[in-house]
Amino acid sequence: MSNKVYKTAAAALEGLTFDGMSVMAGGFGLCGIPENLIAALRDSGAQNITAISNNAGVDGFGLGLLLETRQIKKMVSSYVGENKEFERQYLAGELDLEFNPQGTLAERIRAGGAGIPGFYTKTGVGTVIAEGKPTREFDGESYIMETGLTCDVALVKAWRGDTQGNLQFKKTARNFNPMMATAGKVTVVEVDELVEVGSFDPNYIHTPGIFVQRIVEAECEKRIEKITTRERA
Amino acid sequence: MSNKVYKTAAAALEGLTFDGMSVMAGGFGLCGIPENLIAALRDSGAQNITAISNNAGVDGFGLGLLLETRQIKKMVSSYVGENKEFERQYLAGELDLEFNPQGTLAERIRAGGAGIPGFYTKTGVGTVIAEGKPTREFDGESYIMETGLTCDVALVKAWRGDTQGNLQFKKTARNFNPMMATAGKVTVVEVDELVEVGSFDPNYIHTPGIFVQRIVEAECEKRIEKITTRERA
Amino acid sequence: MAWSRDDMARRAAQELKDGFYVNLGIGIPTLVANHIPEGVDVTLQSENGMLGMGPFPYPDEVDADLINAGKQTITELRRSSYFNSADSFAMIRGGHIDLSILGAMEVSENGDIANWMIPGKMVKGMGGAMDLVAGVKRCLVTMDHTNRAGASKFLKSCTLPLTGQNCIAMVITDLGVFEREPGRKFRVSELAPDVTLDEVKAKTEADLNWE
Amino acid sequence: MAWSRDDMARRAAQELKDGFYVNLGIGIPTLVANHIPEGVDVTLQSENGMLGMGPFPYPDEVDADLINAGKQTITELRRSSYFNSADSFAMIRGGHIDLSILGAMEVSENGDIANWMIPGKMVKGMGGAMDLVAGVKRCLVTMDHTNRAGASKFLKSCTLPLTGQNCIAMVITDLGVFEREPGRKFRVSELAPDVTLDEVKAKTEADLNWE
Repeated sequence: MSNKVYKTAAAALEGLTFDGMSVMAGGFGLCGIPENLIAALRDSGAQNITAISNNAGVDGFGLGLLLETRQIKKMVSSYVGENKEFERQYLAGELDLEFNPQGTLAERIRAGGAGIPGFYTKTGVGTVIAEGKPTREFDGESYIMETGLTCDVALVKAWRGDTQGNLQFKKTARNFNPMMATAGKVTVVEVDELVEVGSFDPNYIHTPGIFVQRIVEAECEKRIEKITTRERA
Repeated sequence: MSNKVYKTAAAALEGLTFDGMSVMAGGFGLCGIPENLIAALRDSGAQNITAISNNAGVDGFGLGLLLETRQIKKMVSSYVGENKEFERQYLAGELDLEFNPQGTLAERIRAGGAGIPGFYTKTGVGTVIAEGKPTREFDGESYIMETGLTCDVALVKAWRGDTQGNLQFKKTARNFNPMMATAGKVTVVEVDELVEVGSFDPNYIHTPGIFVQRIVEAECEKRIEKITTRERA
Repeated sequence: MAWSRDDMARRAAQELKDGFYVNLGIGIPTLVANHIPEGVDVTLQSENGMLGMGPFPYPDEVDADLINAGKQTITELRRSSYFNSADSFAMIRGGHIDLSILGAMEVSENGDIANWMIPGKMVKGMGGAMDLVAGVKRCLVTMDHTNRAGASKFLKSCTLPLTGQNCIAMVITDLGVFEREPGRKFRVSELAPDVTLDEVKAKTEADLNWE
Repeated sequence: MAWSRDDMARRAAQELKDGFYVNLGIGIPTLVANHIPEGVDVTLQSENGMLGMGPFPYPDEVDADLINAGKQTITELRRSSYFNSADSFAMIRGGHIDLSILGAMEVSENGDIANWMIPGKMVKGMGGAMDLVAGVKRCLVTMDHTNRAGASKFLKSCTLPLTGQNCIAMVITDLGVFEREPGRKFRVSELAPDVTLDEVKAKTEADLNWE
């Protein structure tokens, strides 16, 4: 029987990394990012990476790790405001940056995984985002065409996964992870908890195992960007 | 506080039905169809309905009810093989029929609900399905454009729903229901079981209540088309 | 007396109707949640994948896996549901959110909005703002009427790169409330206490319907 | 001696590899599930929204909410998962299914397939067949080599409306196995017992690589 389970994040990436590769990394801010796989990707030494991720981590954490070592050549993101090293490299022209509206980015990734090479959206019509993109009218309104996105390796963070690769995500740590799982030529997942097949109710599996080629259980720091609380009355 | 809960299927459709309306009805074969809402739609007397549904029910059940009374003017479906009255009306030219590949139909409905007026797919390239549709090349391969679908009223069958309209579906009775819930100008849902808000784990809600305007608890016959069993050893 | 940030949020909150699904931007819009009128039940969407956003957690409830689109820790409610980012923006793009309240750097007289980029400064990205203004049924801006230099932010046409075109239905500033029907000019529908129409005219570059 | 339906299914089952995700059509393809080689673990997809299709239920297990794409009652396995139809065809269209085994009315020498419509007869619809042949990584047909009138079903070009173009990589008939590389002609890779190449030639309209 084929085996999807790997012992370490490094082992889970073995043979998959190369210079010039494209990578997707799940997460919104620092919530639901594949921390251990990102660190393992850094340690792989792969250069000139195109990284597709909603954000770029913070200095020294998340994708910030790969920026520090200058392994990223290009980012495709919707918001990158929390990272000084990013800003420095970008302003110095050392880093390429493609902004996508967040919903367009999410849909492009879903489309890529779903075999849809292009779709039309109102988002960005009349803005710089529309520049150079094909447009089409539907019912008298103008829409722009966006393309599907896939990648060489998708790095995904899930809450629980079984040995067949079936996944469940926790709360808002779901975010971009499920779509990215569908859009990788190879999808590698790190989970808080690896469980036996049959542990999940099949009605409530967020990502079916078909999308997952490799899975590893790994402990996460789960850093929080902005702790906001209220006082008990 | 606004109230989404209705006492009967007839009440849940009140004020929504009209001649020439477009309707989506969930289900695959007879599995997961909104039986009570379909019966209530028949009783409403609305004529010249365009019905978007993967199948057309069977004689005297499901959408077959509306075919018997000739309330349907046009069907948009992927497979209609199980219905003699359908066949009779179609061959007599009394009924309009648009075939969509099943995956294209599912995606068109999702797209309609997601504000995507058009998308490209390989499905149907070089077949009659492609006739008259715009095409576009991506990476040297030809794709056809399909459009998003919405409707006046979406009739949805769920397993359990809460009073806010959050829904869970059961096993393969999920099928087209979740996408249709997003594609109705008004979405009306019948559930086996209506529960209080807070009964669901928010991680495992299939359809968030935002898509549901009306909900009714109703008993279903749940007819089975083909009972296939094995013998105990 | 011009309105305070809280006054503006309170006024914006009056646009919430019972049963609404609402997305609130960062800044003044966030304050709107504190002023929801009694008897009005709204559900807040967070575009990172949640409906039914609850208040900030007590210190012992903080969960790294539960944040809002501003990356702040939050809580869930009994009605809450979680979904992925594609589904979240399907909800937004598909017109299922009733109202979005956003901040803005500029609004133009034809309802354009600019709120994501100042050329020459470091660009942080538009996040979900372009999707919100393109998809949400009704978009409302809360902003100061003028910038720190005293120049109008309510312009004939935006000077900054747009977030969206012809998408803002109402502007609430410290000076008043400005509304428009699709295809029509904004008109002054309310003034802050002791603010005169002349003051507004003097501080507004946009060509409004002053009737 | 030409192959029986079960022989064809058994031969088709040899194309299953360990770890494969597979979609089986109606008819002979359904029989393939009975012949999965030992040590080969495959997961069956049902396009109405299920991965990990189990066998028919015992009579007391029948569940109206659990059917396959042929509308037959089935069961779930420990590995099973359910999803909606859009996600199911995203899986198919996106190339995530390793192998699809389909029946056919006609296959052409360039890998076209026709299996959904006979003009003049009542048309039932293509269901998911067009999506499967367009999206699945490798599509394999099992069919009788000739129709009841003895005419070849393996043609120079299909006479019936197509289900898909240039998408069939292997054809298994009662006479043998025919394989092709992308852009190449089909070649005979196996003959049923006692079937001669001459017999196949006589019963095949398509121009194959007979080497």
